[in-house]
Amino acid sequence: MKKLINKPEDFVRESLAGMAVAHRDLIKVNYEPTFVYRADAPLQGKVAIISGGGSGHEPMHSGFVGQGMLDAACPGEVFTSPTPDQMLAAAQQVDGGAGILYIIKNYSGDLMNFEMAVELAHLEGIRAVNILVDDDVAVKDSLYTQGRRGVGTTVLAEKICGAAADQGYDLHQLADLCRRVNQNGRSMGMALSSCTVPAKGTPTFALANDEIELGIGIHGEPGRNRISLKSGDEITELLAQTIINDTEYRRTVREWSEVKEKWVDLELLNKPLQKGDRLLAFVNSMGGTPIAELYLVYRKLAEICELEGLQIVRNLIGPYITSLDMQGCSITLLKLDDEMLRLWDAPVKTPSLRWGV
Amino acid sequence: MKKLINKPEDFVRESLAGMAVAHRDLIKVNYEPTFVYRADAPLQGKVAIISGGGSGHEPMHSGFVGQGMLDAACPGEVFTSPTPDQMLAAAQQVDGGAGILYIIKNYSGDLMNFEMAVELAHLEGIRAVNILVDDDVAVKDSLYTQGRRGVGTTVLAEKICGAAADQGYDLHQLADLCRRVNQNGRSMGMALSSCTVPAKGTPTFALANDEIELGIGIHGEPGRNRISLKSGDEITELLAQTIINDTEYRRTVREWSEVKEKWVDLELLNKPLQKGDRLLAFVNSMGGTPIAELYLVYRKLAEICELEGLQIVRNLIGPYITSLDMQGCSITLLKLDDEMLRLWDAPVKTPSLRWGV
Amino acid sequence: MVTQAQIIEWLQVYANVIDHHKEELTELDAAIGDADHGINMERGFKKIKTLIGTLKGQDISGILKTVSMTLISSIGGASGPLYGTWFLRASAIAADKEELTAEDLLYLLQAGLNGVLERGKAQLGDKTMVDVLSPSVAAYEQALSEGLDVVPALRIAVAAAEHGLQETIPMLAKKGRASYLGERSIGHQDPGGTSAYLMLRSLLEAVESYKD
Amino acid sequence: MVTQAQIIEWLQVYANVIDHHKEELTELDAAIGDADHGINMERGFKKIKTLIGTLKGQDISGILKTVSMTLISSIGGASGPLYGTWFLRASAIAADKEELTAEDLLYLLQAGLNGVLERGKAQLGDKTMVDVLSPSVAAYEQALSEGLDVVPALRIAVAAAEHGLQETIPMLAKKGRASYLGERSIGHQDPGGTSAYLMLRSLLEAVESYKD
Ligand SMILES: Nc1ncnc2c1ncn2[C@@H]1O[C@H](COP(=O)(O)OP(=O)(O)O)[C@@H](O)[C@H]1O
Ligand SMILES: Nc1ncnc2c1ncn2[C@@H]1O[C@H](COP(=O)(O)OP(=O)(O)O)[C@@H](O)[C@H]1O
Ligand SMILES: [Mg+2]
Ligand SMILES: [Mg+2]
Ligand SMILES: [Mg+2]
Ligand SMILES: [Mg+2]
Repeated sequence: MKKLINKPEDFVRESLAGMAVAHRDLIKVNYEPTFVYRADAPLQGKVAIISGGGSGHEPMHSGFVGQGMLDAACPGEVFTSPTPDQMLAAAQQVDGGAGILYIIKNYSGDLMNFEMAVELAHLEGIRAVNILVDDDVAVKDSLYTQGRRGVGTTVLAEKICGAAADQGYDLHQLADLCRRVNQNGRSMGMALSSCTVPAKGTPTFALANDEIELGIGIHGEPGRNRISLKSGDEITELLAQTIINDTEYRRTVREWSEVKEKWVDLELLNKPLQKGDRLLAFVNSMGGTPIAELYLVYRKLAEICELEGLQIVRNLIGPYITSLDMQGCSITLLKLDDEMLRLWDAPVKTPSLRWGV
Repeated sequence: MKKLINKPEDFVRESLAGMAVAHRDLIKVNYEPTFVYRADAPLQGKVAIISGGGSGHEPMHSGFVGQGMLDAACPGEVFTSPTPDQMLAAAQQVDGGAGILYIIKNYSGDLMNFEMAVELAHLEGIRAVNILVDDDVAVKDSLYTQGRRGVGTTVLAEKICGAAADQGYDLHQLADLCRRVNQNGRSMGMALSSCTVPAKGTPTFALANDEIELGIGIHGEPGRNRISLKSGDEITELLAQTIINDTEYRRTVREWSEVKEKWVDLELLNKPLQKGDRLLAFVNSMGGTPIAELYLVYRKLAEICELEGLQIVRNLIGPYITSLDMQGCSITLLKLDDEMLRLWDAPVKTPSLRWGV
Repeated sequence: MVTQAQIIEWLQVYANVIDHHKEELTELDAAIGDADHGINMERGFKKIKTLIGTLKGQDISGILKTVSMTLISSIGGASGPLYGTWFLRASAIAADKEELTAEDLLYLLQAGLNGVLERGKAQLGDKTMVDVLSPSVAAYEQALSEGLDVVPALRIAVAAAEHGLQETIPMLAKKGRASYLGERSIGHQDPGGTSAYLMLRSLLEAVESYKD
Repeated sequence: MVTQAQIIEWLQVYANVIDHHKEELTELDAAIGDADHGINMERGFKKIKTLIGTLKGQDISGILKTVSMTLISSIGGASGPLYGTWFLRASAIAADKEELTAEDLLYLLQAGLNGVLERGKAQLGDKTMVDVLSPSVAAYEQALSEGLDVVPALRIAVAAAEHGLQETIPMLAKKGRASYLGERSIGHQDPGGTSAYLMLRSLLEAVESYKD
């Protein structure tokens, strides 16, 4: 394994330490328990947004802490969900009295740890709700699996909800918005090469020189199928068409109900994309793929959307939700309404996403 | 070779096409000859800044075209200097009557092509001067080599001069500023792995599993030495100390003299860094190294600078001047004066660098 | 009877077992998960080891609560909240008890299992630790009903756990990361089931061998 | 005498030679440069090939000027401006000439070399195309002074070029990308020198074999 790291067990902490000195004006880092938070938190009266998950997906989430996006991020070990004490401590640090929206990617570990965090927050008298992101169309059914994984839409949900929180949305409105963003986002990724987890030291999976993995998850989880190497255009076509042709997706999620003051099971339904839909197109690098290749993918994606009668009105292109050094990319298509569009355009000032300020 | 590309010979064009559709509001792309230019060019009365070089270093330079940075960029084939006709056509497109500053990285191909472009511009009645960036301390002497290569400082010079041009600097002032930025910038890079040029299809050089290349250039040119794999901290130490301990560097460069209306040879001298200097610290990914590792490097770099009595007042961390999919990083330390600092902070709005707007 | 000292011994034995099986657990997770289960468990139980000294001054319920909190805040992933919940529920059962009778231990094992079921929502046959915990609780209960005491009943429970663990191999995973593999999850032993089996085996070892 | 038709033939021959040696030139450049010299030259001369038809209607000077402009705008890198300048200067020498005498050819080769020297600032021994062009011009001049005609003089020039090319192998590069290699550039043949040798050899071949 060749990486710019020291001891694998120090990687997360040392990387965060670098972020902390690099972006003193924007963020602070707390250790034991570990969380990254806005330098100016808490903001009285504003709902605080907290996300988190295993490390190794940088800049997500820590790089999105700041004005107009997250109030705090809880990084776990590499590819390992953070723990409830981190999430609670972060909530205590950033709560401005208007409650906490936890944005959670749908992985069994993240789910359970964040659920415990919500319970702990309530015990401490902090209002908190959890909204799940489960947008990975590579996972077909929700009955026989943990359900769709949370991937690219997470970044977009954090930006859009961050702007909304800034503009004074209350906890209930924010939860609704976040759920809506999730229900309108779809992603699919692919890998040209495996990532290598520092603590393990060897590639997570093996791909031959002429193989790629389609539908890969952001932890190197196996995808839909392993196929022979294809051209950039063909790969884009495969990813884009799977997303565009994705049919209704129905599943049950568990959310904390502020009204009922208990966990409730919610049945959610994603509707397929339709001609005329306005999209945010997000082409993401898995970490080891340079931006020039992403533009090549975007070019083809724009062509396909045009042919399909889908209108790309915004885009995001770059390494935003990565899988360590994995080579490959993912595409996320988020159907936008006027409200989401306005919130997407709103100012944001974080280490890794910045405009309008 | 596994990349998200189609035919290697179409890579540059297709990637640019993606940029063009992705950033319609900021840039336009011209083909035959190929150049990228500000959507709102020409700006009357403003000096236009044009840079360019081989492709494969994205986002540099095309990703830096826009308000507060470049007016145009001329991308060559991968790792191959662009041609004078591109540079001339770009000049004709963006000249606002106040002349052109060509920012050129010191490679024999770039040098010669841009010199021809300067000559051609004059024939067309366009004022044009060329300023060289030669900041790679891995190249020790200038007598027995082509001189130091132009690397990381290029990005910083483009930002700083772009802001100055926005603020009304004339061609002469801009040339002086750009020369000063170059004379105060020093860089050094390293590779964990080789890049693969699409047209060649195999890695440019071979590194064993326990080897790294120190002092690598951005085209995979061999560095100072090949050493056994070291920890992130040790690597940072090696890069940083080489830059910090770099002594006076003297060389002759050829610039177009507007006064004498001919080529003149200029002797330039870089003075070593001194305790108390204020720095912009730039930690750059070679393309395949994720940002979490860059932060780990930055952490150590900040520590070293503090110990050395050097004061980091600004930083830039990310993949800005890359070498295709190469894994590794480079460090650039730019000594700032008040003017440069102010210009660095000025608004910029380009596909890949954006703040304050 | 299970004494406070035996509980401490159990934690010590299990922590060492995890240390020795770290690689094996991670390899199992590499096959159908994300290659960190051994690393996760080791992170948690390394912490427990450093706490053994302070644990010695607490009663059984307090010990189990501290273990729960420690695991919850140091393991992360799926196994952190699951084992954390297991110990939390176990702690509640042991409240105000100096020692645990054979029956107390049954309630403790049941409570732990129920905690895991509530937290993780897995069902029997989903290829998770439930497939190890659940049959072992049933076997222990059956053994008690047949009049056996702690040690022989635990022996039967561990045997059932081992059998349950073997049975995870042909299962198709429906919970956790392994579920994304679909058919490809078949033929591999569940990592979390493996650590759960080791936990019960360590308990038996401690209770069997450690007399104070 | 060198005729317009022979100049065209030369360009055709050279374009084919570049095509055949594309890989070899790139491999040479991989060893001490950036692995693109063959690709660069081929990009330029593929363009020339497509222009042959239109070149046929021009005089020698016009042909060489078009070649120059085409190479300058399609090769890029270091070799683009160098070969572009070579042909530009050659074109100036051929101005208003229907055919080139042996002496005209000397001036042409000299002018080309001088253009390369001015553009690239390399000196003899720096391990560049100069180490091939320079001795061949000298040899051609010497041959003329000994009374030889175009073809035998060119033969001697090509032999000198080949010799010069061999001599680049032990040289330490001081210009171009290879210079960054320092000592490690020793032992490799210069790619630009190789393409320059092939250019002269193609000229000889065209003049020797093509009579109209
Ligand atoms: N919903 C669940 N219910 C019960 N056990 C589960 C559940 N999800 C995962 N597990 C158990 O957790 C184990 C994986 O733990 P670990 O690798 O530490 O966490 P992660 O999957 O987050 O990386 C699985 O082998 C399985 O036994
Ligand atoms: N300054 C120079 N003067 C003369 N020839 C040069 C000079 N720099 C480079 N060359 C020639 O150019 C060749 C390399 O050309 P090429 O690979 O096409 O360009 P690049 O080095 O830009 O990739 C070298 O082998 C050398 O012969
Ligand atoms: Mg994990
Ligand atoms: Mg080149
Ligand atoms: Mg795991
Ligand atoms: Mg070359």
